Amino acid sequence: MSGKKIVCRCNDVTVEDVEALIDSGVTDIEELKRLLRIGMGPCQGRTCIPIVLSILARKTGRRQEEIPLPRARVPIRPVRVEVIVGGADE
Amino acid sequence: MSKIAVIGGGIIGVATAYELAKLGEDVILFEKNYFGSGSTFRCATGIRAQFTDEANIRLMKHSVERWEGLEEELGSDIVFRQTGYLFLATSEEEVEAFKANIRLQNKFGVPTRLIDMDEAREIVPILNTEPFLAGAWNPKDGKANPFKTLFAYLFRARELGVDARGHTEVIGFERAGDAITAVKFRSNGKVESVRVDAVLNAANAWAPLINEMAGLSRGLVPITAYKHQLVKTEPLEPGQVEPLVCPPSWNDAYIIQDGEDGGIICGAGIEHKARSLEDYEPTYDFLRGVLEYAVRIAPPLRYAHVVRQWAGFYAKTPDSNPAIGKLLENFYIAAGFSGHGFMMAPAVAQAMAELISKGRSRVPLDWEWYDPYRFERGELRSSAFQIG
Amino acid sequence: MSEIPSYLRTGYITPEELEKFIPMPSEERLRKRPVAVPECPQEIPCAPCREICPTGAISMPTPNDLPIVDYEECIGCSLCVQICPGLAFFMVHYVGDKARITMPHELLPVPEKGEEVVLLNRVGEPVGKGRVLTVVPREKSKGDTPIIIVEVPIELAWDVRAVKVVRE
Amino acid sequence: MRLTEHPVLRFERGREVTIYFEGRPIRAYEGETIATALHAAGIRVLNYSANEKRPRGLFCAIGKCSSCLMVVNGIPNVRTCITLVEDGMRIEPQHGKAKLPREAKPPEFKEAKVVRADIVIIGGGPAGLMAAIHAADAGASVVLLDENPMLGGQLVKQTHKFFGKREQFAGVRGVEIAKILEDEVRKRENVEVFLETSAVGIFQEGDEKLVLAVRNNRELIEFRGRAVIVATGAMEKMIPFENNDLPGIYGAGAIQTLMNTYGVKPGDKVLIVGAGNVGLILAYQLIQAGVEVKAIVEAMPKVGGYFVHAAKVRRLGVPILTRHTILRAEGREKVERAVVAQLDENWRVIPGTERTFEVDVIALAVGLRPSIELLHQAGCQIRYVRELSGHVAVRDEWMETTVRGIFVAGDSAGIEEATTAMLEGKIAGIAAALRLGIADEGWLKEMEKAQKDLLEFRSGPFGRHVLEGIKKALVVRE
Repeated sequence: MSGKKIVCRCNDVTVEDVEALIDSGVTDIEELKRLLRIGMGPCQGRTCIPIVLSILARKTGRRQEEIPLPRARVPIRPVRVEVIVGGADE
Repeated sequence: MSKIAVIGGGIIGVATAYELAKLGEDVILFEKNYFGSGSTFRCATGIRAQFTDEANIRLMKHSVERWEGLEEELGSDIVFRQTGYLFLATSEEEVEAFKANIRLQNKFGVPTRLIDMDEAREIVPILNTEPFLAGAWNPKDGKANPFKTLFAYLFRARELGVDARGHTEVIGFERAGDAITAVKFRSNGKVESVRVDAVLNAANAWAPLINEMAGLSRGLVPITAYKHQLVKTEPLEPGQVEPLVCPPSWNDAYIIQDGEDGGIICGAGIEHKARSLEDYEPTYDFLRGVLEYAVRIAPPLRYAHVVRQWAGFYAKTPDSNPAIGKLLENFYIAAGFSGHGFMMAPAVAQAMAELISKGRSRVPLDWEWYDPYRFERGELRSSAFQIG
Repeated sequence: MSEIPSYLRTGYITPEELEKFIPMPSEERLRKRPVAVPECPQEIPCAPCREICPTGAISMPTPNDLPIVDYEECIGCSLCVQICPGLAFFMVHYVGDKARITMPHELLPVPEKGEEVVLLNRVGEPVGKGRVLTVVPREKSKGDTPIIIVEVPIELAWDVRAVKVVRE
Repeated sequence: MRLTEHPVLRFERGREVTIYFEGRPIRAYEGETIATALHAAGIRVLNYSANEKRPRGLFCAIGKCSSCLMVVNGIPNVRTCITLVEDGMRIEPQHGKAKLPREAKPPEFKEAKVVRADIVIIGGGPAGLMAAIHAADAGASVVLLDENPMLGGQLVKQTHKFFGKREQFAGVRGVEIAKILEDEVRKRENVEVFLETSAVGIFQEGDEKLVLAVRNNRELIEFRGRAVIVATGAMEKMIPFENNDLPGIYGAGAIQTLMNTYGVKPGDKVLIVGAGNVGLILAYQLIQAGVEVKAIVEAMPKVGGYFVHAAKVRRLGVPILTRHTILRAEGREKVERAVVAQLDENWRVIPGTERTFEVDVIALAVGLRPSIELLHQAGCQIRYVRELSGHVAVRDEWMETTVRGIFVAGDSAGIEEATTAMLEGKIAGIAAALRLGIADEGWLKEMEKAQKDLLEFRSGPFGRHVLEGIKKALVVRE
């Protein structure tokens, strides 16, 4: 197993992936999120977003206070489709 | 070389900036938020030529051809996949209507055909065949990744010298007679201005505000933002719902598997007028409503988990066709895409760039059909079918 | 960096460092009866020792102040050892050439009265053996924590702060 | 691997059942999760990741990180850390992305169950419980939901005694405080409790707040009220280091869940990363459970938690290596070793200081951050406040956020302690009842007393830091 530093478990995104994209000029958290698909897997960003925010702050010299957090979306935890339509007990 | 300002960092604005730069123009591009933040990054990823009128069929046939070469042209993976669109009929009358559409589409070279439900099930292994009689199937339709596509255009545009500015808001124009002479903009609280030879309003839902800055009435091109929502499942293995599958009689409900992560995107025509241009609040009725349709289209979807619901705008004109053309001597518009901006972008961007740069275009775009002054004249087009 | 005290860098406090926070009881007092000695050098919001002390021997103007024991008022009842949430209170009592250390013991097994145990210093090193004189089991403790009194060589009185029970 | 005796806790196990892992029978007990039972049987690898097919195991143990997805009875993507075992369950590791079954019956659309109350409280930890008690006493009808099978939040895993004053339960163990608060809540007829119920979204519908929730992963419930108190606690932070996703690397909370809730030993030899209160308390709890703690490493030059917690584990022989960091985890499909190294004053690794620890578990106790997803989703203004350990909702002194009628309390308002969470819960509970015009004026005094107690608690060096943060998170309302 290689020594990867995993940022996002859902999509196997590494620290190096994040840094490379920032180096290519993408420094908006919303853009990073979509290009790396961080926060878009089943964990919905719970582990990765804070790490990406800190890498972004470090690499751009911005303070974390200045970087807006990507909006949390409904449902805030994964829910089975059958539960939402009300028929999970059949 | 002229200085051209493009307003709006969505797919239309970014792609047009790229096309203009390709033609040798000096382009400055303004996006008031982050690139793609308006409608592009909120879209359902679909691309189709299955329209029901000549203008849209011809434009989209050309657009699909552009899509086919885009990955190579832009030099990066945009996850363009020709996995088709499958419309499903629930009544004999609908089957007849499908046949008429197919004849029209075939006439312009779009290879749609009517298929039975056995074939439909081969294409979509988890499809519920029972409620449907037949399908209209065009294997050339498809999907692409909106994030990667927009950035592929943006990176290439920048390489060609486009000055693309995110988080920079246009706040006014200087006008001399019928021409715009300068654009005023604000970034990080600082106001600047730039002299320009032409301006493209590609602000979609925000386009009426830009028109107003140019001294035109907001109602000249009446665009209203309607909230359209999507629900997406967790990533799944590809091959389960590759095409966009839509029974139009079920409130335009549809499902399509994301070409990149395999999550299934679910949409429907459950529409809400946006309370403001910041109103991206998802609604509860949509969440339940869309999934009620989705599980009837593909019952095994019941076991998938929903991971998010979001809203974006259909920037709608009264006839659901975009406004594309010239508004003033050097002020152009390509907006009001009513949900079709992403799929139309490669064709519209090329047409618009050629119009601005050369005064005419070889793209089969029916300028009259999309004429931005048609609303003022009261000449509405037949409503474009709004899916995906 | 020099302002970081050694006890925060290492996680243990030496008797010398402790003396900067609290006065040490006199030998005379240590021989008279058990005396409570808090090893609590940090201003944390915590007051049960003061609240439980039956003689008011522990002064602490606000919960964030350090507990200071008035050794003359302290009757050696061990309630503070039982209640202290940080397990930071001990009692020391000199008897002849031995010292008796009262300490919390929240691990299994709880030693039995008379059992010989391994004595551990503040960094967990075995420093000798001692005998358990008293065991107050959890159900009888006023603070839900079992406490034990261990007899140790007097020269280890200020080192031993835990025990290890070794059974076959 | 199962604990039979413990100096503080008693484990009551449910009926013995059998589950099948790749066809192999495994003993389990009703009331425990699939991941717990597998762990007790020594199974660490639960799936292989979506893209790179890296082995993955349990990490958060509370249904949030999605590291434990497995195929259960043919259904993929089941979060086994929060799904309870059932006799005869067939469990397979998941390889990459899931394929849905080809056939299924379309489910019938059903209206959701509707539960109405004046105040909906989300989270049954110390803050939520205190909010419920006080809102109810102030006259409000209250519904309290929590996603766990028991009330108490993190208190139920805390074997140590709490600090503060005795009227704030100082000197009482967390587990005991949970029981006391639960009894108080159960006594009140105007509080209805829903367990195993996760709030998944807050919608504004007219004057009503709709809290959409899912019970038992099966049933959709609409909780409708006029005010909502969000007391959803905290989430553990993760840090990047080589192979930080290897099975056997757990969040501290996950270890506490395994060990203190389900009585399962997390492993035999543990390295802890982080010497804050969580790491220090975890080390002590591990020792109490008979697990060897090899060391605690801490990147800061000093112990971050209370010194007394450090002294407790130090005198039991656990080294605390300040100014050290973890470089990498090693092992084939699970942790076999951890490599740490010393840092210089500029946080750079000092070459030649690498040390290897033979461990089967690496516990990450690198801090918590507020769980604000619901607040953020509901549209509350969010601000990053370092002193509160992350993004928090902007609120006023009544704990009301920028969305009228949505209140916040406890760790979800900023990482602090259970004691302050209880006081904030009390404030939020009373404040919500006052805002709705239910509580009479006398309650204002009760709330002010809680505010005073909070200020007193926060007047020390640890609390002053928090107070700085709260100043930044406050909105001044006209």
